[in-house]
Amino acid sequence: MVLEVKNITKRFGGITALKNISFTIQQGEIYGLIGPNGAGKTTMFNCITNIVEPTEGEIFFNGEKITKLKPYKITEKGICRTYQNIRLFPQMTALQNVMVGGHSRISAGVFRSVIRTKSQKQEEKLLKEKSEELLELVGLGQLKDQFAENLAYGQQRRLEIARALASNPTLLLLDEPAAGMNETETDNLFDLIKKIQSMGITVLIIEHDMSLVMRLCDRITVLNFGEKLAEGTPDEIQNNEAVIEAYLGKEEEETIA
Amino acid sequence: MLIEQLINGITLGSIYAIVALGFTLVFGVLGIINMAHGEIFMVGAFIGVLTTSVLGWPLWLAFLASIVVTSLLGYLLEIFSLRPLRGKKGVSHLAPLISTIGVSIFLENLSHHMFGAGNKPFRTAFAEIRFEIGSITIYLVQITIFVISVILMVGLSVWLSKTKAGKALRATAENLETASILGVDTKKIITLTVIIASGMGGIAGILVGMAFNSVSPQMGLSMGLKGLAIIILGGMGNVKGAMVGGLILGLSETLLVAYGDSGYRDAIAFIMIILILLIRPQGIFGSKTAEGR
Amino acid sequence: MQKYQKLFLIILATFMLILLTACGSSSTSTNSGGQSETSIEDETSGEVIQAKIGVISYLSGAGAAYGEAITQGLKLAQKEINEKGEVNIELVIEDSAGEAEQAVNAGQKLMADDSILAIIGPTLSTEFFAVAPEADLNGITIMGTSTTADGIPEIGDYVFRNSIPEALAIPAAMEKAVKRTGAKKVAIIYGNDDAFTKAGFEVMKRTAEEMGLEITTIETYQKGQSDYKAQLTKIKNTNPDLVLASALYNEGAVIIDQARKMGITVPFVGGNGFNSPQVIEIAGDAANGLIVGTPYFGDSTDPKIVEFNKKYEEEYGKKPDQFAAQAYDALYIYADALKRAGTGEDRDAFRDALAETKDFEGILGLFSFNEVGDVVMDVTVVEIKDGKFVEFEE
Amino acid sequence: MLGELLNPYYLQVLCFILINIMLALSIYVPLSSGQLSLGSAGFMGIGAYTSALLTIHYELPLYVTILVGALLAGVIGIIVGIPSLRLTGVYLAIATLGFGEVIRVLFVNWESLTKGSVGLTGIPQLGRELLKFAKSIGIEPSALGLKNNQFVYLSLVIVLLIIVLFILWFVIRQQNSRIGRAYSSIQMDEKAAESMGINITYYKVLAFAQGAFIAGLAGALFAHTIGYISPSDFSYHRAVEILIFTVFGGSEVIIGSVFGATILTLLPEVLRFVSDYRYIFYGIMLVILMAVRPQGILDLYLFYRLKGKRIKRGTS
Repeated sequence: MVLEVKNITKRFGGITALKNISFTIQQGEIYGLIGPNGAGKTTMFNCITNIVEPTEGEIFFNGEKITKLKPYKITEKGICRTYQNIRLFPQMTALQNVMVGGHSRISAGVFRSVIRTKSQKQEEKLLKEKSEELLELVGLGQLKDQFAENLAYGQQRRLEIARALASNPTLLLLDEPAAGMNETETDNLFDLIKKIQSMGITVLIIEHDMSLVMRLCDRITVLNFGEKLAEGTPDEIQNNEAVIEAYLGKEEEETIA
Repeated sequence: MLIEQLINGITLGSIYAIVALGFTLVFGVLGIINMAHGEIFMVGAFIGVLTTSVLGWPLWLAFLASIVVTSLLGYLLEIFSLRPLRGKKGVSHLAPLISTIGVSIFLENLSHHMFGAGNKPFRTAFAEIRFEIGSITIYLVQITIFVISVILMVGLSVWLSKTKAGKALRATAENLETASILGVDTKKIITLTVIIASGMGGIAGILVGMAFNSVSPQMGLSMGLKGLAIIILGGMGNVKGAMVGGLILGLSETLLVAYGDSGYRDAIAFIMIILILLIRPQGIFGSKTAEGR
Repeated sequence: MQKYQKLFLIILATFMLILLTACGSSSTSTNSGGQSETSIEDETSGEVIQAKIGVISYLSGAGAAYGEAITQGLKLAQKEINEKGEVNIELVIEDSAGEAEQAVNAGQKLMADDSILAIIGPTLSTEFFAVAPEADLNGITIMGTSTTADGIPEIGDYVFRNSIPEALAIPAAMEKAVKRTGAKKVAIIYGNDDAFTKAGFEVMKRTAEEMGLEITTIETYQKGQSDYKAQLTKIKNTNPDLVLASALYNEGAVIIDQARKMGITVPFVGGNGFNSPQVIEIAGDAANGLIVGTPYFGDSTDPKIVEFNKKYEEEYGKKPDQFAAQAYDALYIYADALKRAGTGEDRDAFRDALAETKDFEGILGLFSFNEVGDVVMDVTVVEIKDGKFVEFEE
Repeated sequence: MLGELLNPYYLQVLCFILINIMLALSIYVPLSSGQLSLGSAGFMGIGAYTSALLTIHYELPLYVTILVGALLAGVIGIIVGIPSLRLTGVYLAIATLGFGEVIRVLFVNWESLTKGSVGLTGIPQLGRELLKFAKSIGIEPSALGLKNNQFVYLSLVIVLLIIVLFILWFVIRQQNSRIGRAYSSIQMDEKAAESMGINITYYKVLAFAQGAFIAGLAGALFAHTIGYISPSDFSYHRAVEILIFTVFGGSEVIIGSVFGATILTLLPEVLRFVSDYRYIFYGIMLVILMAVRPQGILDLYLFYRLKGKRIKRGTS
């Protein structure tokens, strides 16, 4: 059990964004989080990474409680995420972006960085090599010296994934990675996520592209208006009455086709 | 003595409030700090001196002239130093700050050349009218300043909430893009905002001239810094906050002098904002979302 | 392509700036006083003493008015001196903008030029404190014409001033004022963020204590303030017999105006910096009752001063103030020392000659240096009466 | 020829250029982590007064007092930096500007220590101390073909130059490391940086304190260069001047600060001939610069192009 979300509730003022949500993710799974807009999916991500603090409930990562930890500590523990509305560092090159992702995996402080001790040089070299590998993995090897802001949309999405991978996560949170991508790009993304899974990384994914979700995920939780509607394998979800009624019903034609 | 000092404090505070209203309007709509506002205020005061003392115009005409000139300055400020920066890529929040600092340096030094570095007297018969109640003397000017500041604040609030232009302005303040989609001519609204804010600076300038008989090119700087402190105190972009913040600062400066050490008078504005930023960063009246830009 | 053009233009502009820097360092405004033709002739005949005097003055920024008066006073004196023909002085004028750093830069520029014999200025005490030690160490004479703070001539052997220090001006005024009014209680107001007014305040406080006066309250104000009512209300409530105000005339005039409006009717005693016709212009009738000690009384009937006023007005179209008068005298004192030194090239000889100045008769009266290079002269006490400066009568 | 180049005037101007470069860097470093701090004038004052008072009252060696001055500024930087974390953008700018003003008012009013607005005179000048030292170990300037005065300023310039080069070396190395990447990422997107595992509290306070330290160091060196300090040296105008150095030169790259400080220190010297109008000109120049090139004269793209990498500024 990599992640255990236990009775999470989040209220903003009078609005309840998440209501008593629980689910667990097993090692090596690709786990989907779906639901209509405003269902509370991104809020769930924010609670896991503690960018917003849950009002009630607890979250355990590898058996350890992480609910009150600072976001950077959570990343150090091995959870890293991407954003729905891409949040790269625009005036850094692709390579630099990925290297920032590796921040928590190296340790040089001010002194060692300035003096450039042997160990510092070594870890920088390793980080750079690894970052370049990751860029190759997401297919951006040629563009490593381009500023992030100058990359195409799909490239930026993939760069964000590479950046998150640089932190050596055990659990990767992807927030709508396929948004705005065409079919070929989505297929490439499918392969990429499968590859990431094969590297032993557990993936939690929010996605609107139902065909991708159904092909990709091992298990899925459906949220609706902050409440958990259903949980199960893609087959179970596709056949769940409540889900079809609340969510899939009107979109069934185009998404399952 | 307390009553006299309170009157002093309210007079000073009312002037601070009018200056702060100009700051807060521009900040509310454009999200920038207009560092040239203090100098526009100073120019307003000089126009008052020029028209009354030199040309011998009546006071109401001086007011009008001052408002016209400062509004024009506001228009020029918008055209030359704010508009070119808007919507440009790579423009940080530093750019308008520096650009308006440039305008303030320009205006201050221009005034040195045009009016000389010294204080200019501002003499009107109106400033001599006074009432004596017991041992306390109140000047009509002091009452006028307070009344004008209240009128401006109430007028501005009503205008913002009731009129079409005011609503358009608030929509622009809320979100520039949305407002323009909704058919608001945001360019016109922004220009109007800067003009109104500058015109109020002009009013404040002429009032200071009348109340204290002291107009000099350097007066813009300290007033500008105080104005900045007040809008943080009251809450950025908040009309009521500017008024209350101004009065609080005016009173606390006066009371500090009366019962404390006058040497720290210039620091109190900043000590207050440092405290308020730490306790309640959004200011006294600011909404929570105002925190951090 | 447009982007490259813009970039190119910017780089070009930058290089031009740098180029300008390289060439511009020689652009000093020299002024030979319109007598250069005759002076060349004189030089060949070997009678005229040639000298180059460096001037550091506050010519741009908030206090430019002071620097302007000083340079005008100097230029007027230069013209007259050169016309007489015994000495030919060339002035090399540098701006300090009222900032210590720029004053030091200007000072270094002048000191590094071996042809410069001595320096006049800079204008402010804060600038002077930064420049004078350098000058002293470089062995070049420096004289302040408007620097009144304590401790200035004590900086070194080469440091002088002809501006009357507050330590002379204020006690003279206070003594006379107290004598006439029989005052027992005084209130003090001063600008505490300015070296000049702060120094004046210290003299006031010391003198008041020495004279056994009760100080009812001490109030301060800061630059750029226009509202003094809070301080004045406090002063009013302590019912002083005199108000001692160490202020420059700009602020001082406004203070006295607001005080009168508030019903403070007692006389004000001010220092050197409070002495200006501007006070009457700004404060009007409210200025009546201001008593100041000064080396220079502009409305005096002394023929020398009348003559000076006339010449100054002809030249510049306005009445001189004490800054112009002190600068005017300063150059005459330099010229006098030059004559006695007999050469315009030996910095040390000039210093020694200057130090020996005794009972020099200038428009400010009889002038001598004491052993440290400070002013020895009589102080005139004047007061404003019916909208005019008149000599103080006991 | 050499004697001409060693003109104390040029050397003195050079000293101020070097000090101003340090001051520009003291704003650049916090800015590189996204914090616009206008407190440099205040920190500069702390460094200057600390070092000056220590030398005057305790006659400690200058290298000790200068370091103590800088360290004290750095420590106060930490103390101010921690609560300032809650503030961003213009709020931080105004609060730090306010801090500077409060410090200045404190210098004015704390008369027993600072002598108020009259200022501190007789601060030992670094170059002259070096001359004394050189003489004490038997080196006569004349042996090097220098006049005493030339030695004083030349040694001062050399010391300042070494310090500036060291700071530049330090900042550039730091920038191209884990720390520098953390700073830039916080500047560009604080939230994203935090979820990349960066302890933003630590790095923001670190950058703030580094800026304060550099400003304090510059202040202490300023005091021992000019020999006289008063509170008006550390006013609002100074804060704005320092900000303009950095923004004019270009706040995105370190070389921008160096460039801006150099040009703008020379400018008043160059413009001596238009002295009356130079500040009017200065104001207009700032407005035009912001309209044409809001990122400053030098920017990241120019910087990369100079390094031979082909990058174009995006249009999106």
